[in-house]
Amino acid sequence: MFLSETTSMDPLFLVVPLVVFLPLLGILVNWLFGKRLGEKAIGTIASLAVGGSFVVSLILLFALRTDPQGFSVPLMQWFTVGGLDISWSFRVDTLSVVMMLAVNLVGTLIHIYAIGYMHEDAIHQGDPTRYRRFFIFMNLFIIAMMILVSADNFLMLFVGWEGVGLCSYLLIGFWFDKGEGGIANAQAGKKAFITTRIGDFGLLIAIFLIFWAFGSLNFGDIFPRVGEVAANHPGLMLAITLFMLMGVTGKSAQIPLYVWLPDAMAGPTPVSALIHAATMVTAGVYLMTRSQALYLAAPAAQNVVMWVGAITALFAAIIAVAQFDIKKVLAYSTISQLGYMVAAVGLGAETAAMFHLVTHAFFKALLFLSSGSIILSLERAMEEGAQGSGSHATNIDPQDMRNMGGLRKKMPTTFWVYLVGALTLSGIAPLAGFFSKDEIIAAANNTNGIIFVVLVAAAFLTAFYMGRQILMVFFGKARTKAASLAKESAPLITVPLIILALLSIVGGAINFPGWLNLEHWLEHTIKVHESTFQLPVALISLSIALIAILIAWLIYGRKPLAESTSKDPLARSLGGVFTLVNQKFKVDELYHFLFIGPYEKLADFFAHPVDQGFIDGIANGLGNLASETGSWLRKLQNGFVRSYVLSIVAGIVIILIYLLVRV
Amino acid sequence: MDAALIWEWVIKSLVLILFLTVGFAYVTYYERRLLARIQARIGPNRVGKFGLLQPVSDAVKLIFKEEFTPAGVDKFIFVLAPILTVIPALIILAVIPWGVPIRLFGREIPLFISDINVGVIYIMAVTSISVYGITLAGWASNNKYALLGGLRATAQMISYELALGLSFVGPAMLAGSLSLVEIVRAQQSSVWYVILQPVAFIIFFFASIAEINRAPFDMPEAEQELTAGYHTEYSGMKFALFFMAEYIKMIAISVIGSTLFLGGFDGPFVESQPWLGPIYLLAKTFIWLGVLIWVRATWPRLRYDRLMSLGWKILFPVALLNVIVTAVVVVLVN
Amino acid sequence: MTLIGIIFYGFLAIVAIVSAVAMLLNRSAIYSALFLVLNFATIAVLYLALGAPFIAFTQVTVYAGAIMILFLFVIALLGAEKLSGHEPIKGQRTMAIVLGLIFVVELVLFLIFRNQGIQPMLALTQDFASPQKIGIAMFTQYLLPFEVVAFILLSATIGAIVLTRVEKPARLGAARGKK
Amino acid sequence: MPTSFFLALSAIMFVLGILGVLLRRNALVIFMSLELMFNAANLAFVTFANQYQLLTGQIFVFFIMAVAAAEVAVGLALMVAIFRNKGSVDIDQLNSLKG
Repeated sequence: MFLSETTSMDPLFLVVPLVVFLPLLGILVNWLFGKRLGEKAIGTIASLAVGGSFVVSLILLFALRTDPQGFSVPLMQWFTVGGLDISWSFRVDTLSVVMMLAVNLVGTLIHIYAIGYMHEDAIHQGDPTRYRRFFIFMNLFIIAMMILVSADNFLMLFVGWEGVGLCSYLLIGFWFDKGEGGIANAQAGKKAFITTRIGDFGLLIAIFLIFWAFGSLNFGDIFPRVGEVAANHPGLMLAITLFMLMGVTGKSAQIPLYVWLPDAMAGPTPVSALIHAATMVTAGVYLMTRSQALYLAAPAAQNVVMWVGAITALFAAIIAVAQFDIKKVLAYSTISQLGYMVAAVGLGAETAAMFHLVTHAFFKALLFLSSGSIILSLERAMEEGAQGSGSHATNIDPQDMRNMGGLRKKMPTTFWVYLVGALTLSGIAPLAGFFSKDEIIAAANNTNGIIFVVLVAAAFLTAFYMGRQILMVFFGKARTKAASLAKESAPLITVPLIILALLSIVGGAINFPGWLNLEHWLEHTIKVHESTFQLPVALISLSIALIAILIAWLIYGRKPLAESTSKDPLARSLGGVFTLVNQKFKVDELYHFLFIGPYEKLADFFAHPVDQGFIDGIANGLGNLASETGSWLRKLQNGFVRSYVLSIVAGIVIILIYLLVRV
Repeated sequence: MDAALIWEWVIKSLVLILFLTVGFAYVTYYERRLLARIQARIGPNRVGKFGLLQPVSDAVKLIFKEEFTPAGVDKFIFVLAPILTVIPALIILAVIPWGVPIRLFGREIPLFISDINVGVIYIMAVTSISVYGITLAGWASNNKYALLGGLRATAQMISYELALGLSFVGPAMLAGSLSLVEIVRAQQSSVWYVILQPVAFIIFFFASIAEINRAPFDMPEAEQELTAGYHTEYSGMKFALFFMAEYIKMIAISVIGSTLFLGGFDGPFVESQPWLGPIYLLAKTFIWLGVLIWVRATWPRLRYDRLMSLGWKILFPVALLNVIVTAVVVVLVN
Repeated sequence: MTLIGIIFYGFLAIVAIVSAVAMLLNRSAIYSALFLVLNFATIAVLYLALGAPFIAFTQVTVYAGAIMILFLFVIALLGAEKLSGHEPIKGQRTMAIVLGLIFVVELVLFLIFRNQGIQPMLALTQDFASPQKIGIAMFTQYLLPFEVVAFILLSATIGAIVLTRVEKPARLGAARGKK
Repeated sequence: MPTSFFLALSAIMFVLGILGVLLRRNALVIFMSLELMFNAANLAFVTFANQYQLLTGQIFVFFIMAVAAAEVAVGLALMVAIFRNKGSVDIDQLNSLKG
């Protein structure tokens, strides 16, 4: 079950450090020589680095087939402090290799896509000099992610955890000088960083508690002893898991810390695809899956996890319905899908969570990248329109779905892959999303009826908003000049999309009941209870999805939006409710009112009355005292040497008087 | 206090001063005659037999000349300067022994005025004092030529004083004493130091010429540039004093040089015949003076910067080296 | 102590003080310098009386012969004998004189009350301060200070040269360099 | 002759030197006053050397003389430099550093 420290290790396992060092090599090459290399070369090097990582993951997969127990491959001693002995070692087991494969596969495709995307994006956004930096950050992210998933102890995992957070911050704020007021993007990055930091604080406390409880941070030392420790300190296990959940809500964008993810769409689209859909945000799910033993020891925590995930899934799905920004819809969709995964973990269906994680990586990356293709196309069209008319073109928002429409004909490839992605997400059989999502819903059905209802409702909304999106974007007629001028993107962009579309179609096969079977695969690492394919559940969810798509067609397909300024049909019928949902239930405002506002007031209190008034008053007062004394004493320095001598002589005379008087 | 001792001092001092003043007069005669010979002339030969009374007539002329004090001079210092110039010249020989002690009127009379154990330093002190007269004369005259001459003289004398002082050190080290009486005695027992200290001797020779501002080092009174240097404005008796001081200094350095390097009063039979001592010393002085005049007649004047660099860059280092070598040799030999 | 001695020393002391006062009061720096030379000479004689002939003649050679000549030289060179203008510092003169008087009084009181050594001058042996003894002391017991002083002299020499050097025109320097 | 006679002379000369520094404006004369003070100190040294039958006092005087010579060389060089810049040796004109 757990890592064996046996001596007979397949030498193939020893390649595992390369998953980190190949991207590092890519960074070094781009960093040192990138200035002289062209855009293509930089992108190719970065992609090759990640691709190499993927190949290494495949090798590991191959190695694991013969020896599925997995190994811990030590690289070096990191540090030893007292009883804390941390070594830098890679854990190669079925779970981590699944993560590696998913991350590196999607990462490679996104890197390739980014070569084309960033080239055009640089043209439109006017940032050619940041091209190299983009790929360096991307590779850095892959490194951090690899550290995270291959960590053999909680501290290393935390290093990767923070590393991906850092890269997320850097990449969200990649266009730090753009956005509303020139700082909105930078603030989005800041928001993401701070919000996830709040969660990281919880994770850190969890790690402290783990060390306190187990005296070690190595997975291999901790998990076998969970039962024994939990028996002694039942409350402690609850605390550990709940604090860990806090970290998960931050990183995996769950209620209440999800608010950063929609804003994170300020980053370039490949970033959204890679980090905020496919990989980093799933780190929380991975963490909880990895720590399954702990959660099993704390059933209360498991319940909390379940509820958090389910509510997030529904809540985000509701918000997604009323969004107009093409990427925001996908962002809330991501939150919603992450909610499914978290709920799955809470339901004890970790394999389902991992399954959904992998398929979600495929289709959500596909959707994001496709939306990127659309955005690029609109931007390019905007520029062409501006040149063609020679007049001051209206600057439309290229991400607003109301500004699109009728793109089906203009961008056929994008349309078809987008359709595949949307259907997969909606859970239409036999695409990948159907199987994975269905497994979670089935698990809910087995466990908790309310959760089941919530998840099904969320699935309904998912299908609905994806239908709404497809219909708004691709059907109807072009609502803006830019949309009418849109053209299909270059092959460098479309080819990765096609590959991802194929993966989305066939991805379900990895846990096809009775076939490849992810479950059996993961069994070597975590506890798995067999899931069964429940036909009624599958039928319910499928029909729900189909109904939702139908409703979407009824609302948006029959009578498409006429103008980019015309009101959403839902808004017409729902009125204030739609506006509220469109404004994301005003959660940001609520947080601002509850936390940020008071915090700012407190900061202002410390900044102005305390710091500027009191502390500066003391400092300035002392300074003024010295200055005043100095300007008074200055008069003594009259520049006349003889005057100084006079005072010296006076001193001598006084000393002599003292010597005389002193008997 | 012993009255006889006081009388002895007074008489010895009078003899010395008389010797110097008369000597001064006849050194001028000696110089003029010798220069004339060298320059294939005859020289003064009208007043008295061979012109021997010429100095007397010169003195009379100078004494009766009008004392002219230019406007704008600082009168006190203008008068003080020539006096200050003469006095050191007169007292510098107080530590020089003239001969072996003689017995007269039943008492042992040493033939020197004072034998102090820092005789060489005494000479140095007096030499350095003698600069004052010239400097003050140059300043007090309120004349730029005079001032320049005075300043030049000061710089030159201070510079060469170093080499001069260091040239004293060699003989002093060999003799193991700073007393000139001891130095002469040491030469009597060994050889004259001109043989043991040739370098010091040469340095002494040139530095002393510079010290008394004689050709070829007579820069302070270089007629072509500065008319007559520091004594441009002087006339009559005051000029005579400067004149006198210069020639007395000539005698003085001849005597000192003879004492330090040529054995002083030392000579054959001087122990048995004490009266030979002063005569030997006189003869050596006479020859030394002749050489000085000869040098003046032969060598052209140095340019001022050459003069300074000769003093600082050649004589001073060589003298220093000589001191070091001598010290090492003295230590090794003993 | 004989009467002659008292007269002799009293006379020297008066000369020393008067010359110092004259140096202090004389308007002309040249006269000040000359009075100071007189003072030094007087002190030198007192040194002789105190059994320090070596110091006495060194005093004449160094102070009178070198230092004061340099003073005269600089005064004459700069033409800085006299200054015009008035005392610019208010109260300086009064305060100075008052402090000076207090100082003297204090020192005298000190001599009377503190110094037990109102002793007669001691008769010294002939070779108490002979050049040999001074030399031996200087080169054995006080060798380090001696070397330090030598170093100070050297650095002062260099310092004086650097301070008074006038930058020569480049042409002259180049010509000299060629030679 | 009591040694305190010489000490008193030394003290008076020292105070006169101080007064010279305090009263005169000519930097050269101030410098001379310093020398006078040195001399007063030297006299005290020699007097004590006599009283305590120690050569140390005299040797110290010798060192003082050497240092004074060095000091005068540098000091006068400074005077010349100052005169070149200011055209005067009035020490009260050197008050650029007044507060």
